[in-house]
Amino acid sequence: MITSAILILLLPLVAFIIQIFVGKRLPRKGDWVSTGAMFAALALSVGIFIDAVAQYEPNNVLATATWDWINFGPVHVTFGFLIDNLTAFMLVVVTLVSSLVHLYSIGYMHGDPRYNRYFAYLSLFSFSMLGLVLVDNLFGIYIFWELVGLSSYLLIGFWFEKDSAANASKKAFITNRVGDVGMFAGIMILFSITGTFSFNEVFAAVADGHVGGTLLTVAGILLFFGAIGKSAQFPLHVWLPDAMEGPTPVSALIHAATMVAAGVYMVGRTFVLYTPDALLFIAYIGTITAFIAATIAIVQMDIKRVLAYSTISQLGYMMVGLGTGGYTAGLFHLTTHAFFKALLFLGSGSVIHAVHTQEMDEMGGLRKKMPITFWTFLIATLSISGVFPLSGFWSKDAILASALGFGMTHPAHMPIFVVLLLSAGVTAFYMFRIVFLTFTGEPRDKKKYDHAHESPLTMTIPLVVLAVLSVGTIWWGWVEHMLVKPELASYGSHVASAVEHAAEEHGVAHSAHTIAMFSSVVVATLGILLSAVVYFWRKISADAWAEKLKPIHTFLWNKYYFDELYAATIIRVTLFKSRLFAAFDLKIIDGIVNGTGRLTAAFSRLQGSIDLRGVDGAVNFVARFVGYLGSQLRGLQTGNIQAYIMMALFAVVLLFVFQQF
Amino acid sequence: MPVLSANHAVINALSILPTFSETLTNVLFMVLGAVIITGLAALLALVSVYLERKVSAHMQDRLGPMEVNTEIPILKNIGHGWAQTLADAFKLLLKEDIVPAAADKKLHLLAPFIVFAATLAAFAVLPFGRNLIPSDLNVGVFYLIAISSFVVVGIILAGWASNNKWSLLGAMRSAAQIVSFEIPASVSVLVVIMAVGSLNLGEIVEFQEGGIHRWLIWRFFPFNLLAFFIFFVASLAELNRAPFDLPEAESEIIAGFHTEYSGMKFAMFFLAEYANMFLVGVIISTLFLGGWSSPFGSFLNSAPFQVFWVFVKSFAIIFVHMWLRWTLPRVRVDQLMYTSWKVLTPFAFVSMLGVGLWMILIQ
Amino acid sequence: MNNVLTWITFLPVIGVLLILFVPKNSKNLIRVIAAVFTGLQLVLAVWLYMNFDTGTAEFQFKEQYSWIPSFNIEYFMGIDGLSIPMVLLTAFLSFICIFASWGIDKSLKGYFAMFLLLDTGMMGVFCALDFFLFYIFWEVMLLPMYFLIGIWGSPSRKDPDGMVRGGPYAAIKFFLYTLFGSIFMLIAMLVMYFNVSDPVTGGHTFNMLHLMDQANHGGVLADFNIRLWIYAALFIGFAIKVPVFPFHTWLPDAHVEAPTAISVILAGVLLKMGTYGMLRISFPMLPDAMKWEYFAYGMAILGLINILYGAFCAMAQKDLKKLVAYSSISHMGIVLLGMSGLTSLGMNGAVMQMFNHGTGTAMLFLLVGVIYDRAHHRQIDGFGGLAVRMPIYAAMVSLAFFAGLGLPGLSSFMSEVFSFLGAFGSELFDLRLITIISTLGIVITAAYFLWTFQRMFLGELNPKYADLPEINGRELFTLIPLGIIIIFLGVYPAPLLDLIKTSLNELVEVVKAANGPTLLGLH
Amino acid sequence: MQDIMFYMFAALTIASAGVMVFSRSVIYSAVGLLFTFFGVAGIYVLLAADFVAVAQVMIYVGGILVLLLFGVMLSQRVTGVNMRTETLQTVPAAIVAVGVLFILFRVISKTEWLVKAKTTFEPTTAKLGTLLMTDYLIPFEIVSVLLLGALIGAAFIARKG
Amino acid sequence: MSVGLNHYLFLAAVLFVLGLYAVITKKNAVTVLMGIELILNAANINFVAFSRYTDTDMDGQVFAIFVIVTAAAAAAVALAIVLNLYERLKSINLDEADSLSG
Repeated sequence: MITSAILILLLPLVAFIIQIFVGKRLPRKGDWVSTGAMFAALALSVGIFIDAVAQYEPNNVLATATWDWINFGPVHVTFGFLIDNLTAFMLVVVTLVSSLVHLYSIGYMHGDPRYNRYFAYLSLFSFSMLGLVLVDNLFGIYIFWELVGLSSYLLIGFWFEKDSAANASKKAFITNRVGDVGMFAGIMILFSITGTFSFNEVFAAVADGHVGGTLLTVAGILLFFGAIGKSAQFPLHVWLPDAMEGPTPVSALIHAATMVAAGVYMVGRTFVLYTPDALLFIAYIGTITAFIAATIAIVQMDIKRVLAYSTISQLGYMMVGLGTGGYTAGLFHLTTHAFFKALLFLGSGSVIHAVHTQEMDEMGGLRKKMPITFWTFLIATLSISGVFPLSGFWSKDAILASALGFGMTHPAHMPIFVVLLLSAGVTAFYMFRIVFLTFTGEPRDKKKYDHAHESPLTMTIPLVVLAVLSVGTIWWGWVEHMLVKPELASYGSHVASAVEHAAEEHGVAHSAHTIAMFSSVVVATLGILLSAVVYFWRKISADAWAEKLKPIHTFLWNKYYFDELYAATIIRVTLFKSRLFAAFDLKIIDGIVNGTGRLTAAFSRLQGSIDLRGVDGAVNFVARFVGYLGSQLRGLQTGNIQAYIMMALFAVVLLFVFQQF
Repeated sequence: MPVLSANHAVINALSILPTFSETLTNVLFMVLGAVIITGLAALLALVSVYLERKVSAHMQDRLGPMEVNTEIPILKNIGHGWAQTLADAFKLLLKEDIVPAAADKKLHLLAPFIVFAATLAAFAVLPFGRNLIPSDLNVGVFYLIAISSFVVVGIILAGWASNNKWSLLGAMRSAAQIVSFEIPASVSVLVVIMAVGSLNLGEIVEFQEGGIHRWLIWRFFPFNLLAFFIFFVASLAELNRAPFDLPEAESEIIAGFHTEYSGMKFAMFFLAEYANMFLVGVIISTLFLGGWSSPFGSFLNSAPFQVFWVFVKSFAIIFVHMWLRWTLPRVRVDQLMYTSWKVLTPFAFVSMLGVGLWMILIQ
Repeated sequence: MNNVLTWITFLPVIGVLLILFVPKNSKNLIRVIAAVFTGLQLVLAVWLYMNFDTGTAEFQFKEQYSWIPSFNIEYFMGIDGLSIPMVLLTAFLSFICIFASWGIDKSLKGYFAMFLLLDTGMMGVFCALDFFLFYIFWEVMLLPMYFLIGIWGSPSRKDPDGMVRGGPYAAIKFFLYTLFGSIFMLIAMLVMYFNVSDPVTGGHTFNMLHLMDQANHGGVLADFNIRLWIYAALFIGFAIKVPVFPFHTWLPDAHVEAPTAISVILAGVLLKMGTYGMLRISFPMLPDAMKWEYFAYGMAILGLINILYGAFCAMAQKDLKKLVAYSSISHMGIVLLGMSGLTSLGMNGAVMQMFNHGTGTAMLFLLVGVIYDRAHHRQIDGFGGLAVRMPIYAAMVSLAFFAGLGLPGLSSFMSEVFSFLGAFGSELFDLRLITIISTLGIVITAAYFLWTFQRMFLGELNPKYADLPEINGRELFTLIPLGIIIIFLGVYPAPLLDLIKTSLNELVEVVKAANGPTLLGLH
Repeated sequence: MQDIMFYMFAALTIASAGVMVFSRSVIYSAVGLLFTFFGVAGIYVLLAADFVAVAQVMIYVGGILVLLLFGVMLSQRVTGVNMRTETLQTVPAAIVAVGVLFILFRVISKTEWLVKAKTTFEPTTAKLGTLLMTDYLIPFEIVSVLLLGALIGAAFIARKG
Repeated sequence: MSVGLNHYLFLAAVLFVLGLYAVITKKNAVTVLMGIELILNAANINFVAFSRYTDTDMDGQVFAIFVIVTAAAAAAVALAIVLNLYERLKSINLDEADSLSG
């Protein structure tokens, strides 16, 4: 099994290396290398998954392996694989979506000048993501975390000739970096206390009480910073919409299905480290994110942007799930979301491929032209809206239940559930808004409509496969059993609060589940209906309402002014600081250095000008005197050897005289 | 203390006194010796001049001076104008001492004295007999060579002081000639010195005593013979005698350095020249021909005969000199130098080398 | 191979002599000679690496001869885990820089002679175990560097602010700065010399091993205050080389005005000498002073300032080379921070960072040189979209940039992370806050590198550079080895770490355990 | 007797040296020199150095002086009696000379010489020869080579052109 | 006061100083050379005098010989130089040979 893991990791890496160096010279520019590697990895992952299913135990650890990697003498850093049920799930999700996206890309990217590079990057991403999933320590996760960020950067900026793409890629990386620094600080705290990076050892140390209290809370929150960055949570969510500048399959793979979910995965993986306070923090962040993103999504007209905000929103859901103790719910939503959101993106990609625009204003009525796309897209929309019995329904419901349960035990935190529920309705609304604006009604841009056509097979097959997976009613039972919330108890815990937290929640879970289910169905239905009224039947004019609610609309249209805020504060301050420091360096510090030199020069000039008569006169006198002396003494240099002899002898006589008397 | 040291000074000064009379006698002896030698030299020079005249005359099949005579009975009968040179000498002594106006008077005066004095000084070491050596120096031979170099200086001074182009040229020629030929001469003297192992002239002669076969000229055959010839030729040149009489060549530079001399000063040059001839004769006979020793071993080897042998041998040499003078034409300057540097000097060294090797290998 | 350190140090001098005999016009011969001798040096360095015993903290390949007996000055060479990476780095970068200098045309002979002389100086500093010898080599470097920057650097020019800048200005600035520091070092050295006794002979000594042994310290060195002063003097001497804020302003000038290869050497090797000196001299000789809280925290805070200040300054630069220069300041701050915690992790991280920064920044400067040779300017905003025109170059730059911003999988990531971790986990000092603030430098570094990359390579291709030639084989030859090292050590740092850790752990233990001179029982 | 001889020779030497030095005519100087050399030779004799004395006469008079005279005559207008040499810096030179003389006198009279007079006159030539061929062989050879070198060098330098 | 070492030394000193004076004051190169010869002679007197009056056997005389010989060599070369000088300057006045004058 470890061999499989190694192979899973190496396959995309090898593909990447082949692609980057010789891809251009390979037949078909080597797309088959990457794709083949990915499918092989998928097969291996499925094998691991089958193993996990075969054993069918909660939180089963299937295999571990560690190698000594960096040996400092007193401190060892190991590298290792940890394959448990969560890993198995994630492996399948990642490899599956990735291989489908590879397949899809063959069609989507056809004819691109940097075709092979694209596949290389995809392979690099797959490698990083799989590594992130497989490693068994914080250090490793951080490394792959960053590498994922790198591949994201490369892929967002794939069409770097566009300034917007270049900007977006930079923004993505730097924003992620901010989160990463927090995460790194968290890792530093944990490491400085436990002296190890390994999950098991850190967990054990936490369980033993070596770490605790505020420090652990701080460490947990800092670790979560990483997730905030990577999973585009408030307030670092701003990069994700911009990241839509990348090719759409990339958006599907990275910015919907896998990478952004890495934050959630990370939190899940290190779940036992989070104290209740930290979890509460996570929950609130998730809530805010979910709501803000959903509201912004209502007004956006760019299809991919809407999907991006939807992703942010859904990631917020996941975080809430985890934060409110719904470990299983959060990770389950991760899985289901991966499939239907990938499907949505690929579907939108198919549309974009057909009409060459991302603006929904210029679409409409595409249902007839692209039936497969339409139907798969609809399935995904239904799923994300939480319509029974599609996969989204189950997972979202679980999260809502978790939130409700948390609210019931801690009434002060009831708003979490309320906001989430509201957001669920909004989600349904804006998702159907997409469907209606894109696929129904009259084509708004006739020319583009005429050119539109169904996408090639390589693109539709993934759609279908993902649609099938989005339906997946059968998921829930498995997941619930296989991904049970890990208790510190299993590490010999005596951290009381965590146990208590879990226990309380357990009690109310059952009742909460039912309430949540019904309320979510109701809210989703309302959202869909409203959407249909506005955009299908057009009973209510969206534009009129936008006019009426102009301030709100503008506010939403401008995404809560986050970018502007950041530009005005953080970026500006940073740039100002950099200019200030540079000027300080050039003017003050270097100025002092040069000033020392100049001062000396100036001082002498001052002296010179003031003392022209006195000192300079003396100087001139000295000079003249020396000159005179020189001209006189020049006579000594007669060239006449006799004079020299005489002088020498004269000196001898003088010496003798002095010596004697 | 000052008193005491003053006393010491007085005592020291007085201590000289006993030696004073001794000193005086020494000085008297020295003066006497000098006078004798000067007289001898002058006499010999006069004789030589007379001989020259006669020899040249007879060689040219004429008589030479025949008239000048005295009223003194015995001498009167000698005839053959024997007093000619004496008369000439008197004439010279009595002549007005003409000094050219442009000449440097002091040097003009000094030059002949230097030449004459140097010649006379050389006589001081000549061995006329076993106990007839005026000053038996350890470095006799060396002294001879050294003292003769004064002559050069005198000649140069004379030539220059005359302020006459011919004189100066002659002086220069003379000097160059003498300096050049001094080298082969010295080297051939060295051959003798090597053979004998002494610089003392007396010892050199004693080395050759016992008959003609012991004369150095025959020893280390043929090297010493070679040295003899070299020395002989070189001595000709040093004496400014034909065929090497370029410094005095009348036809070219009108008698050279003594053109502007007349009277007594000229006489001194003249005398010095002929004294030198005799000197060379004595030296050659001493170095190569056994000096005072009789050619017949101890036969005829008493003191008077020793003087006799010296004179005989010397005048024999002088006769050869005169003979050559009237036989050979004058050489050119380049031939002169050629003779010295490229013939005599190398052969002199060959001779020296030969003797040296001989001594090392055979003895 | 008995005198391998002597050979490795003085091989370039032989090269200099040979070059001096070569006629001025046989340029290729001169280049080849330089390449051959630095190549031989590299071979020797690799030999050293092969034969280096990683199991011991002792000095190896020692050579010890009496040099100036009347002052007990020795010719004492030797290397341990601290020196060997620097020796390798020096040999490697020198070799590469010969090729980077291939295009130098202006009095080539002098250039290569100076370069080789510089090489000897650098190598000597890392090999010397006699303080006096160390000082000599330290100063020997100065002069060739002065000429290399002054003559072969950019010509003098008048900037808009009225300052006359350019190669000569930078050279004299560099020279005066370093000399200023050297004076402090000299004073400290002499004070130590006169107060340390050789345990065998009892005389004064420059022998570093004796200087390190606290039992030998006597005289005024027994006074803790004096020790603090000496430490401070040494610190200033070394800080100027690092360079530590506020002694850093020579660096941007020198780097910018120097020719490419010299910038590489400056950033790749010379900067390391400062921190090397601290680790080789200040720490083990005056451990108690180093552990004095104000100094320890001061060092960490200076590290922090270097990191953030350097990064901010870099961000504001318009000149690419200046940006890289400031990034060096920032990165050297990490070394300082890593050292200041006195932990195995931090110390190893710091030394790894020295090596990795050497390779990384070398690559950066080489790359700057590549574009400068083509476009004849370095204004970041003057480019744009070059990635289309020069994909391989862009890839190389991105590799170097990512190495600079500490991307995992590239070498500097490892060293940065462990420097931070080491400082954070320091047991003697609480550097946690400082470290966490320092980590913000990572973000800023990422920001300016990516921003720069975007401005130069992304977006529309600047039509001015539509026919800019792609990077050529010779340039790639200099870059690819560096790239390979960067990636290799990023994935698997053990070869480097194994080399250094024994010595450095020992150093940490020694400094930690030391209490200053025992004779007075101070502290 | 010896003392008188000494004083005579000393007087001759110094007087002629004075002539040599103070004469304005080069030739007079040369003549003065001639007598100086002669006087010095006499001094040598008094010092029981007969070989040196003779060598002095032979080389100085026969060699050097002749050379000097040649030098004078080759480098002047040949027939001009006015062969004058001018002097310069006579006053300072005199001061210096007197100073040096004073120093020398003082040194000579102040020094305690380790005098051990030898009373005997003995021939020196053989001894000198032995010394030259034994103890001083190498200097002797070197001087020989030096002479050769000087000879060739002089000939070369004096050559026209 | 019988004649002793000091007398010879005094004589030599006087000779030396005279030579020195000649060397310093004379313009004519040949005269200067003569002065030098005087100096050498003075030195030689010292050599021989010491040879006679002190324990050093014959060494002084040997040195005197060497001095004489080298003086000859020096004179030869010096005169060659003088002649050369005359060739160039048409004068052998040393104060005219002052190319090194400042």
